[in-house]
Amino acid sequence: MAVEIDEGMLVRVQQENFSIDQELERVRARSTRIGGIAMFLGTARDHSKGHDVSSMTFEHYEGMAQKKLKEIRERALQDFDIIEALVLHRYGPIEIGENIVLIIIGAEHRADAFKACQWCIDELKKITPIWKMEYTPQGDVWVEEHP
Amino acid sequence: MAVEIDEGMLVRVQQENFSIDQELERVRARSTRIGGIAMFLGTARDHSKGHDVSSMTFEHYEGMAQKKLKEIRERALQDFDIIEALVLHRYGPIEIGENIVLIIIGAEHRADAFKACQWCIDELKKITPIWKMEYTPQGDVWVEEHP
Amino acid sequence: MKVKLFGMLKTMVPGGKDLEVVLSEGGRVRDLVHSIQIEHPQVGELLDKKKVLVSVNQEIAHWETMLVESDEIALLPPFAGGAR
Amino acid sequence: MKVKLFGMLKTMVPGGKDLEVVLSEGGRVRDLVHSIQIEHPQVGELLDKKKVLVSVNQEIAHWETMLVESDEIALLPPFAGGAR
Repeated sequence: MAVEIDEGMLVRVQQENFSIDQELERVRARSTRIGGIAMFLGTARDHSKGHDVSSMTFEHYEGMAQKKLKEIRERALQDFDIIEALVLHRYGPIEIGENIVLIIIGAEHRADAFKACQWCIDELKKITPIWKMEYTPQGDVWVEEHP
Repeated sequence: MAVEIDEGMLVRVQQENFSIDQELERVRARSTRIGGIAMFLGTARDHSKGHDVSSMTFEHYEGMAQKKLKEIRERALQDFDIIEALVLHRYGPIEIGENIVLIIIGAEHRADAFKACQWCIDELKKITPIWKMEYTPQGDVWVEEHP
Repeated sequence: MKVKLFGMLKTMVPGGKDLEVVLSEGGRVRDLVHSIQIEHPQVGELLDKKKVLVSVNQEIAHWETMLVESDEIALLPPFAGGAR
Repeated sequence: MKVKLFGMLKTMVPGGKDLEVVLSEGGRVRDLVHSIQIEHPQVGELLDKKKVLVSVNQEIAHWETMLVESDEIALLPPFAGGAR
């Protein structure tokens, strides 16, 4: 009863926006054992470290970014008691309020789903070669998250 | 610049299924300061405590259930550094794989969103008068989560 | 007064309907529980073990809470909302 | 060999394009960094402070890693993906 899952769809770096309902379907499709789904959605804020932000652009290292997101999914599946994981990051210009990043974790129980979800987004920020430029009234700034 | 928000839509007990994208819009609409959105979606598992489950039905105490969910939202907004919270639970017959409960928390930063989201679903299970009947090969069982 | 039943409690009383309990003036939750214990010992046992809570006007009540005729009373078995 | 630049690094070199660095046979990341430091002192300083990492074939590399002409090299400023 193996369900056909396109693993490539579960780890993506893409320019287009995404629908959370649609991405959720990919995770639910994996198993009827899933009872708890934890999600994290990062969106573009109009404010950052005390200054206004009018919009932003994400740049990624094509190839390496996908590789790191794939690593994150695989380690999450290995290290946590979860059933499926989806990791998705956008690049290119993004307006205020728009989606940037999405993590979806399906597990039998919710505690595992939450733990894995938090780990994934923390790890993503640490190891994924993606950079953000913010457009502010003071000019355009490449953001250093860990200066 | 106050955005018109129908608070009644942010706390609901309803029979119909829901779209996560649509519910998300209610939370995002609150503020462009939101940068991290944590969500929990509970779905109907086909397995429970070692036995198969073919479907389930939720019963709620009309009035009191809504009151408790409202309390949860208000305490979350008060006790955590978050911007908006949505709490939604279905009642009536629910098939395997379908949505049961949804929590969405919008915050400036993700750590606060995760903390509040976990607290809400834990608290919901403790104080909300909702009951589950599972249909199993061994017969119909009212589930006691805290026996 | 009427006592609402939920979940498994409905399967424990004939007809599976809400209970109708006569309460004397100045009665407390304790007295209501006592009346129920006499007529429905199975429900009474769960109340005794505190597996079933009593709500008055949609708030969980202590056994010393005073009741009036217009109060909305319900017996609440262990909750099972959400997802595991 | 070509050295890919990302984010703020592009604003630090004339033209904002990838770098072209000549590396002698048997060269290591350390030698590559040294060449860059001479021609692009601003980038060199960030490398020195370990604010910018070097990747070889899409993995973070140590300064002792040996390089061959076909390696894919990139300089990576601090990452800022996700959301705060």
